Amino acid sequence: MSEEQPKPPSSPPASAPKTQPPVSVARRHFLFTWLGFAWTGFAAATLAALSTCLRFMFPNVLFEPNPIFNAGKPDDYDIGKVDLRWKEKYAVWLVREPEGMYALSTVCTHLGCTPSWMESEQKFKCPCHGSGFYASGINFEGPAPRPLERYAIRLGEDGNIIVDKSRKFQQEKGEWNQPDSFLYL
Amino acid sequence: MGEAIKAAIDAFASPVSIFVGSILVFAVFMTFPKQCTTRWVSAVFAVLFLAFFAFGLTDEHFRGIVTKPDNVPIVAMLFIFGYFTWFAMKKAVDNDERIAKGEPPWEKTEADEKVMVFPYLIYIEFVVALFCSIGLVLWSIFLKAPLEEPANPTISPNPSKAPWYFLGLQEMLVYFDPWIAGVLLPTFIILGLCALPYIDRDTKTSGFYSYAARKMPIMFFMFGFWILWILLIIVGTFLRGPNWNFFGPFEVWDVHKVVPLVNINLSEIIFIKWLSQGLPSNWFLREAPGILIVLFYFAVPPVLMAKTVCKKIYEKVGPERYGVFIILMLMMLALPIKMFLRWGFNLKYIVAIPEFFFNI
Amino acid sequence: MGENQDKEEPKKKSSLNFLSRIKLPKFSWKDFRLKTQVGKSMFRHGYSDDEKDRAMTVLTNVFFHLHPVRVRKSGARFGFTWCAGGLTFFIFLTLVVSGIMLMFYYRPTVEYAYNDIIALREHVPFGIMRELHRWGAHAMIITVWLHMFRVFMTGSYKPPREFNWVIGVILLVLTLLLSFTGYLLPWDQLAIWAITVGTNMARATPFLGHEGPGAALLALGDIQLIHSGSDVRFALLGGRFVGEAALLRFYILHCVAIPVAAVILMAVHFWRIRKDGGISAPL
Amino acid sequence: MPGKSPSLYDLKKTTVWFAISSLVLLISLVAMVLEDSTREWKHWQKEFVTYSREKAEGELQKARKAVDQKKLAALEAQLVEAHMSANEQKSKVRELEKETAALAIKITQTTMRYQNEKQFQDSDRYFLEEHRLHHEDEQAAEFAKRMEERAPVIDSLKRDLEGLQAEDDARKESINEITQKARELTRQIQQLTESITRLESTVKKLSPNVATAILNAPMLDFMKPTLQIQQIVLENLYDDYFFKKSNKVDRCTTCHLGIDQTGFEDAPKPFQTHPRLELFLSANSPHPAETFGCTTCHGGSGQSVSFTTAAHTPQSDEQAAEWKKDYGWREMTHAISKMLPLSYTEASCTKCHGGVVDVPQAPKLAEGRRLARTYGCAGCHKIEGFEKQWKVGPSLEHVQSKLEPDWIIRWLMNPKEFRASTKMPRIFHLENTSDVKSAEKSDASIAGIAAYLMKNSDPIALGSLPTKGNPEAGEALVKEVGCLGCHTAAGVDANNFGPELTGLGSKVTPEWLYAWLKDPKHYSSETRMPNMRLSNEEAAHITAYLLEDRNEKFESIRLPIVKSEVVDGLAMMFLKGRLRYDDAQAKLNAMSAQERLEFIGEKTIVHQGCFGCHTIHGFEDTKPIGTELTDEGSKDVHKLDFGLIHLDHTRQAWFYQKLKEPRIFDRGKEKVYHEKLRMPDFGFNDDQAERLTTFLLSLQKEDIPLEMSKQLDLREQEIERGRYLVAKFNCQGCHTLDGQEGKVRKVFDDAGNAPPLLTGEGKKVDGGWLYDFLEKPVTIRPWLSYRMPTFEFDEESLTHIVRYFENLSEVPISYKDDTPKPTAENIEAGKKLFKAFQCIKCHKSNPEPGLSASFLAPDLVMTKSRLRPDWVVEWLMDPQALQEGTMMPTFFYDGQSPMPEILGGDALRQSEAIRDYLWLFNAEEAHGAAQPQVPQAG
Amino acid sequence: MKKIAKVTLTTLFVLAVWSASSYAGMVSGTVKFDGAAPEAAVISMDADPTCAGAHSESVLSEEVVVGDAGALQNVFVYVKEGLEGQTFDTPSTPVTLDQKGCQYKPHVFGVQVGQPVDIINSDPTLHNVHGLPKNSKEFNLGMPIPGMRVKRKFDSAEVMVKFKCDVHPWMNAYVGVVSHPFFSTTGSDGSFEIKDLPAGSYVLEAWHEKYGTQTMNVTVDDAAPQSASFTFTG
Repeated sequence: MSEEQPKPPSSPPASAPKTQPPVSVARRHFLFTWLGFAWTGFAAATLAALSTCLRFMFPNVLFEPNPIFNAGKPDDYDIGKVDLRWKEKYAVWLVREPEGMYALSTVCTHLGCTPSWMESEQKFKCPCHGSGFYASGINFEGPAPRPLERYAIRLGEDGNIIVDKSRKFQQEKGEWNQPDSFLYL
Repeated sequence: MGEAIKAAIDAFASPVSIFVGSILVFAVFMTFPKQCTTRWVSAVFAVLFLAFFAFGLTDEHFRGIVTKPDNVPIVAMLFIFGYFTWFAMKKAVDNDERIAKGEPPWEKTEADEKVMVFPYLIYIEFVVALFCSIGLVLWSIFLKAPLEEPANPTISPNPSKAPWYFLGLQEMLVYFDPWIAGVLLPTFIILGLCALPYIDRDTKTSGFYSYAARKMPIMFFMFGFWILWILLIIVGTFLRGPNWNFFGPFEVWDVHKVVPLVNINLSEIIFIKWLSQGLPSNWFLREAPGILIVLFYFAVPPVLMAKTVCKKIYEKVGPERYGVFIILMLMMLALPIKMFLRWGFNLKYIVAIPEFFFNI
Repeated sequence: MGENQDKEEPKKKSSLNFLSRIKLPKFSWKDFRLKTQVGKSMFRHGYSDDEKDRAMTVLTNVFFHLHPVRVRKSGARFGFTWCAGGLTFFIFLTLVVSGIMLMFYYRPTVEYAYNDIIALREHVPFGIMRELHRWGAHAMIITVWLHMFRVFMTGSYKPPREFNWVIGVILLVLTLLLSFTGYLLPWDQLAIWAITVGTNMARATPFLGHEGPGAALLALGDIQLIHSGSDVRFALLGGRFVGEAALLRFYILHCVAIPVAAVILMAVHFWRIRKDGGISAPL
Repeated sequence: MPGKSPSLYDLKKTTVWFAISSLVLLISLVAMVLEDSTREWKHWQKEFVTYSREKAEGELQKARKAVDQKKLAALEAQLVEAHMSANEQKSKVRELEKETAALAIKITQTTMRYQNEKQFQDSDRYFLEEHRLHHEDEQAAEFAKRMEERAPVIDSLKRDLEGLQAEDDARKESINEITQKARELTRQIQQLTESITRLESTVKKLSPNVATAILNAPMLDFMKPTLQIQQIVLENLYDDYFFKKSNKVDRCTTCHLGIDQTGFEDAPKPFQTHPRLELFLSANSPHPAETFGCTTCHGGSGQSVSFTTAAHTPQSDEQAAEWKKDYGWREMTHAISKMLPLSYTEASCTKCHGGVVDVPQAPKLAEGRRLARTYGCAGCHKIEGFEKQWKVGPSLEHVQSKLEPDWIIRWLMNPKEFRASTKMPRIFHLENTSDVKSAEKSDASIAGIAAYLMKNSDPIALGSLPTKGNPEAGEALVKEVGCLGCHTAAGVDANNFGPELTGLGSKVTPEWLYAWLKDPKHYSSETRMPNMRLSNEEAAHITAYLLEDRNEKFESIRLPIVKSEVVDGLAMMFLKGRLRYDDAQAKLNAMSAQERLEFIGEKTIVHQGCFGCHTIHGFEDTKPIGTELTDEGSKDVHKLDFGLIHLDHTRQAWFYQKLKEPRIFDRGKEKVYHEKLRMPDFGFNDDQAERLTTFLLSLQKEDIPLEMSKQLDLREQEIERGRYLVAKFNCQGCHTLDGQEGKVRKVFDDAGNAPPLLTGEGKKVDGGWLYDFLEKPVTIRPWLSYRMPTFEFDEESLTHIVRYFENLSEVPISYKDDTPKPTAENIEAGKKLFKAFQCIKCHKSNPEPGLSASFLAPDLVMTKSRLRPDWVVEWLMDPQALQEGTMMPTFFYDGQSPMPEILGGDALRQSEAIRDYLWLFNAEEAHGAAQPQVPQAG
Repeated sequence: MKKIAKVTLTTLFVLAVWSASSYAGMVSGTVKFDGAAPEAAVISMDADPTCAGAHSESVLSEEVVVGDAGALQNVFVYVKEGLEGQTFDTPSTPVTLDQKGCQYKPHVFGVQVGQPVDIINSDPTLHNVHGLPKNSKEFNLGMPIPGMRVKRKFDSAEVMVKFKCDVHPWMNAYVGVVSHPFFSTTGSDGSFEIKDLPAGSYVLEAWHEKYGTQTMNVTVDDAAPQSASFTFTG
């Protein structure tokens, strides 16, 4: 539409009287007229109203499970095993290795499906598009563009494992070296 | 006998064969529209199609997928669109013949006469609406709306599929990252459709069925609609099984099917395979070749084409319109290009910057 | 519709003569239409087969007057229009009616939604309304695509109808969104995963999705501004995953927001058909 | 076109209006945004940030001071040195790094190839299996061949990979070695300054900065606000919205930010730490916040995030005024659940802790329940869970043998006149019956009751006293024999379980008292007063002592004159309730004056519900008169009659007022005599009223899901059954038991003379022995003057008590014979040790009188029948561990025996040897052992 | 001599400035009993012949022992306030508590936290040492063999901790457990002496078994020993 107007040079300017000064001056002038104020104010008010509507769509509280949860004592986990007990409630796999533990997100990095742990093949396999991940979370097959994310994990004062899902660590950003991405035991 | 045919079809079926086959059929149809719309040829097509379908329905698996309540509309759509494409092309070819003979298109002959809306038009609408109602009621009686297990966020079905009309997009995800397949391409489809009348503005060729008069737009549109949309929906719905693996139409969807996915990024090909180096740690350096290729794709062909193949168009519509047109076209072609790169070279991403979720 | 019967009425009268023997109170439709104040007030046109009254039928009926009084012969041909647009509108109306009916029984909460669908299947009188609604939705998508296909094939998108084409494209998108949002409401596995897969694409929206390219650049120091709790998908779902809030939001979008937008645009679309010169024809 | 149609008004002027309205609209929208983003809770969160920053700054300063600067400097110097020495090997490191980089490429390449091959292998395996399944042997063979060919490739690739990895590891290891020292030192430095670093980052995080300001800015605060509403969604607890229940959501922690953290004990008001963190909120406590939230106990609107709407309830008017001033508080008039004032919070415990005698850790509620039990609320009011409640007043079945009618009349006039501490409430002559007419009626009623009781009670046989009795000896006996375990007497106030023993001379006859002391069950079969097994002389002495005290003032109370017309009026009033006037009159006329008196007495007993506390002939099955209190704590406030009294319309205010002044809600009302409020005046003090209010508030029915409420297991149920009996018979009046100190023990200067501690008794003594002992007590500690009385428990109660003790000590039911099977060696050793440790010095079989109790310990002859063998060993090893403060010393300090030559000096074996010896120990042995007083030299 | 003193003083001053603590201060004084001394009760040891046999004369209670000129024995004097936050080395030399003639010797004494108390049974009879601290763990040790020794430590400061023997109820002793070495017990002349107290102001407390406690403020400097006297009245 907008392209339409400048195109035909021959069409007579019906709306713009010829008496108007050059465009730039007119614009500046327009801003300081009542009409300018009026439209600016109206536009701003409309914008404000629209943005309040947009803000309205983001609630201040969520009825979702607390992202920080207590996962019990490290001794409850078998070394070398991917633990599935928090998968349903918190969407987290806890993997216990000889030197420590880490918490893997159960969200496939491709399109957010939930992969399943294949104990015999020692890999996570996503049912949606077939992405595969090692127990470490590294992707090795399928369309997943990057490894599974890890969540912050630490030992609470009472010796319980605290998993904080609000903090994520991504391997491709080199974040798996950060202190809370791996719990040394 | 039947099993052997099924096995042969299954063995032959692959994204590549289906795509290439469809493009071939499409090319034939577009090149020889007159011949293809003759009664005999179309009858053969129709019979072949129906025969395949009838044959397919004898197969339990095929029947299961095709008659899945939510897939029925796709089947219906196939028949409807098949018929109407033929119908439109038939009319177009007829008109083209008339124009070639110097006669006005058929619509022109009736365009100047006006008829009373009441009752003529309203009657048609009324009856059509009644037929439509009949159709809906019967459909509803014979086919129950699906209802599966209650929603369970922890168990994702394998495969998880979007509603059928978005399966084209989901199929694109095989070749592109979500931000392209799910956001960029749909946006461009919408924008492209919107831009259409502002690029193709020739009012002389409007208001009647014709192929000759609008060869280019129809070809592009049909390619986009049939090959890049309907075909992808068919593949995504009927031929994608567990783990989004490809399955032939008669192949049982086996969850355990393993297909090697040995895709590799362009940067890996260049740096590791060809240069035998490690990947540069700087992402920009690492992806520079890919970025260059993409920039090249969007910068050079338009200029070249403007001077050669599309010279006429360029002159006709001017630089702005040409620019919009060519970008849309390149976007559209990007999909088959990426498909062929994937099939041919196992290329995963041309540009892969997972650090910024930026993969092409 | 009433008019159709009107016309037949006088002819049929003779054949129904035997009825008058059963001494029914005499009632003449024609008299009612032309002589009583009630009849006159309801119909603002005469009662004969002439062009004037036919024209008046269209002009004075709020529903018919979407149409002009006369149309080009070519444009009225079913072979030209396939009646796809009209059909789409008709299916839309069907969906509105069946949808409103369904709303009487359906509650968009995670504890009830699935139950209510089961209720429709099991015991609600004419629970088939759900099938009508679902298949109607699918049919509407097909007819919308068909309508677009037809308009394209006849080159009817060209000036002066280009703006109406754009509106049509938007209506097409709205139709898809209507169907998509409705897909979640049964709250079964099919629904939740289709919507999960569908909306996950929104995560990859450039800048606005938390897994979209460029989102990482919107940060204050080491605080990521766009994350799974503040991106465009969150606004759509009202949560980080498809849950209770998403169900409600999709319900509102499906039942109120998108239909209202679609109705407004449809009005413009229909109005523009007439303003842009009716159904297209060769120049 | 322009100029043709007329203009309506000046467009320019309208434009001005357009501009103004646009701007004003914009301003109003901005105001709306501001209003939305400045909320009360944000203020508190900001305050909390400030407070915690200041706190962290203070801690930081302390931490900085605490760091050992010298050590730090030394470490840093070492680190520099370590870096220097590492730098010397820099070229080597660089070399190694280059090699690892080269290796990395090889590894990547090999990995890729390996993975490729492996994937093809996996895929081929699938197809091989598929083809095999369908008996397509040709294709199967094809795939099998392919796999066979590929297998060695994969193997070699894997080996290559492993080799490369090993090389890589070796190089990384050597690099590590070089930098080892520096890293170790860095770690040490970090450790040393860890708290500083942590606190510094905390302070920095809490300091105001641009980023936080942006994150919390209006409209932008959806992204990652630092100020956020905190909420706990309780999965198994619900708010009842009548049509439906909805999960409880508590947002209290939005403002009470420090409530579940230690370190905020001294913080200002909303931030304070919860005072009982070990019991509530913390994850390891029995009531973690995640599961129980806040409003479950405290009440109030958990979802609210402002002071007023959260329905905070002030403790007092002063606090209300303060809140109004500080927080703009006002009362939520239409709230469904208001917070309980802090003083009544314990009332919520019973929501989940039902079926117990006392809720653990809820002292006020426990006290309230105890009061309810001892004052016999359940006598008049039906309360679920109190059905087994005993009658708190004495039985009046034989009252004519005990009391004079005049005494009864004086008593009923005002029981407190006779005994200030009595639990008998005043029933007559209270606020609403103090006018002359009512008083006359009350007097008549009292006389009627006395007449009725005299007539309707049976006499019992009373013997005469064998001797006159010596009051002084009696006083000593009262103090020594154990009366003080229940009664306040002889000027000692340790217990108020039984009636205070004053003024008895004005009340009962010596014959009755003597008979009562000798055998309480003779007078009243249901009495809880146990038999003290007093000898005739002892009983006579005590009788003499107790009857010495007279209440002259009480005796001088003038008996009211009962007018016959008042009696008739009352009788008519009662009769008219059932009969027509004429019939009533006829019936009245048929009665004699005495009969009329007895008639109104009977009716008054019915009307006032005396039988709720006393057993009275003729009222065995009469239903109690009070309102049922089972749901009183959740009773609709509108159902409570506040009368004309100005009072907060809350349950707690009403209960408190009712308890303090039971008749107050009649004030200003016009009622006929028998319609007036009847709740008697117990004379509760403020504390008692508050405790009882807590108790009443605790009587609520809320549907708490089973998994959330405390379910008693079998053991706990048995304990509760025992606790009921312990409460009923006041065991803790004498014994320390179940975590409660024996009340009478404080009277004793010498703890050795006090009734024994029963902590761990179940583990200590044999269950069968305990059963016998409780049934028929025997002397264990002859030096004690206190006697274990004979309670005459029935079999069921005995079993319950024994199981109670065993369960408290977690003794499992066992049918194993646990008698020790001693060896000769053990017996010999045991005997030696027994001598060496001079056990007999304290554990004398027949102690000489006059010795201090501390000198004495139980007779060891009893051991084998009384004690559990395992316990004896444990006891000998370390008595303090079992009973802190015991006078039994340990001979095995720190598990070492002082007699290394016996049994290899093994403390455990020696203990067992002593135990084994004790199982053979009998009276002769005891006698023999007591003889040689000179200990052996060790 | 003067020179030396000067040098010493200067050094001390420097040291004081340097370390802010100099160990030169001394507080000494006497504790007196005002009024007529109460007559000491006679302890009957008849219950245990061994005990009775150990004494030829009648044994007097040690609860109140008043010497010449009202000198009050067995008063425990220690620095109560003024040393907060400082730590002192724990001596390893034990303090001896003897049980002799069925009496504790000494009757009142002081010990530092962590310093061992060496408890001896010198009697040929059974004693049990029952320590009743509130801040540390209670203990009750039977000592059946003559000459037995046992060491015990206290984990935290407490004034005073009572010892008793449950076999011989008349036996008791009191120990003041403090966290620093600045304490003293009055002897038969009623005098006490606290040495090496760093300069500063302190609160002294005197404790007596029967007459309770008294406190006094003292300021200690390096110049001269400070004197402090307490007087208890009956």
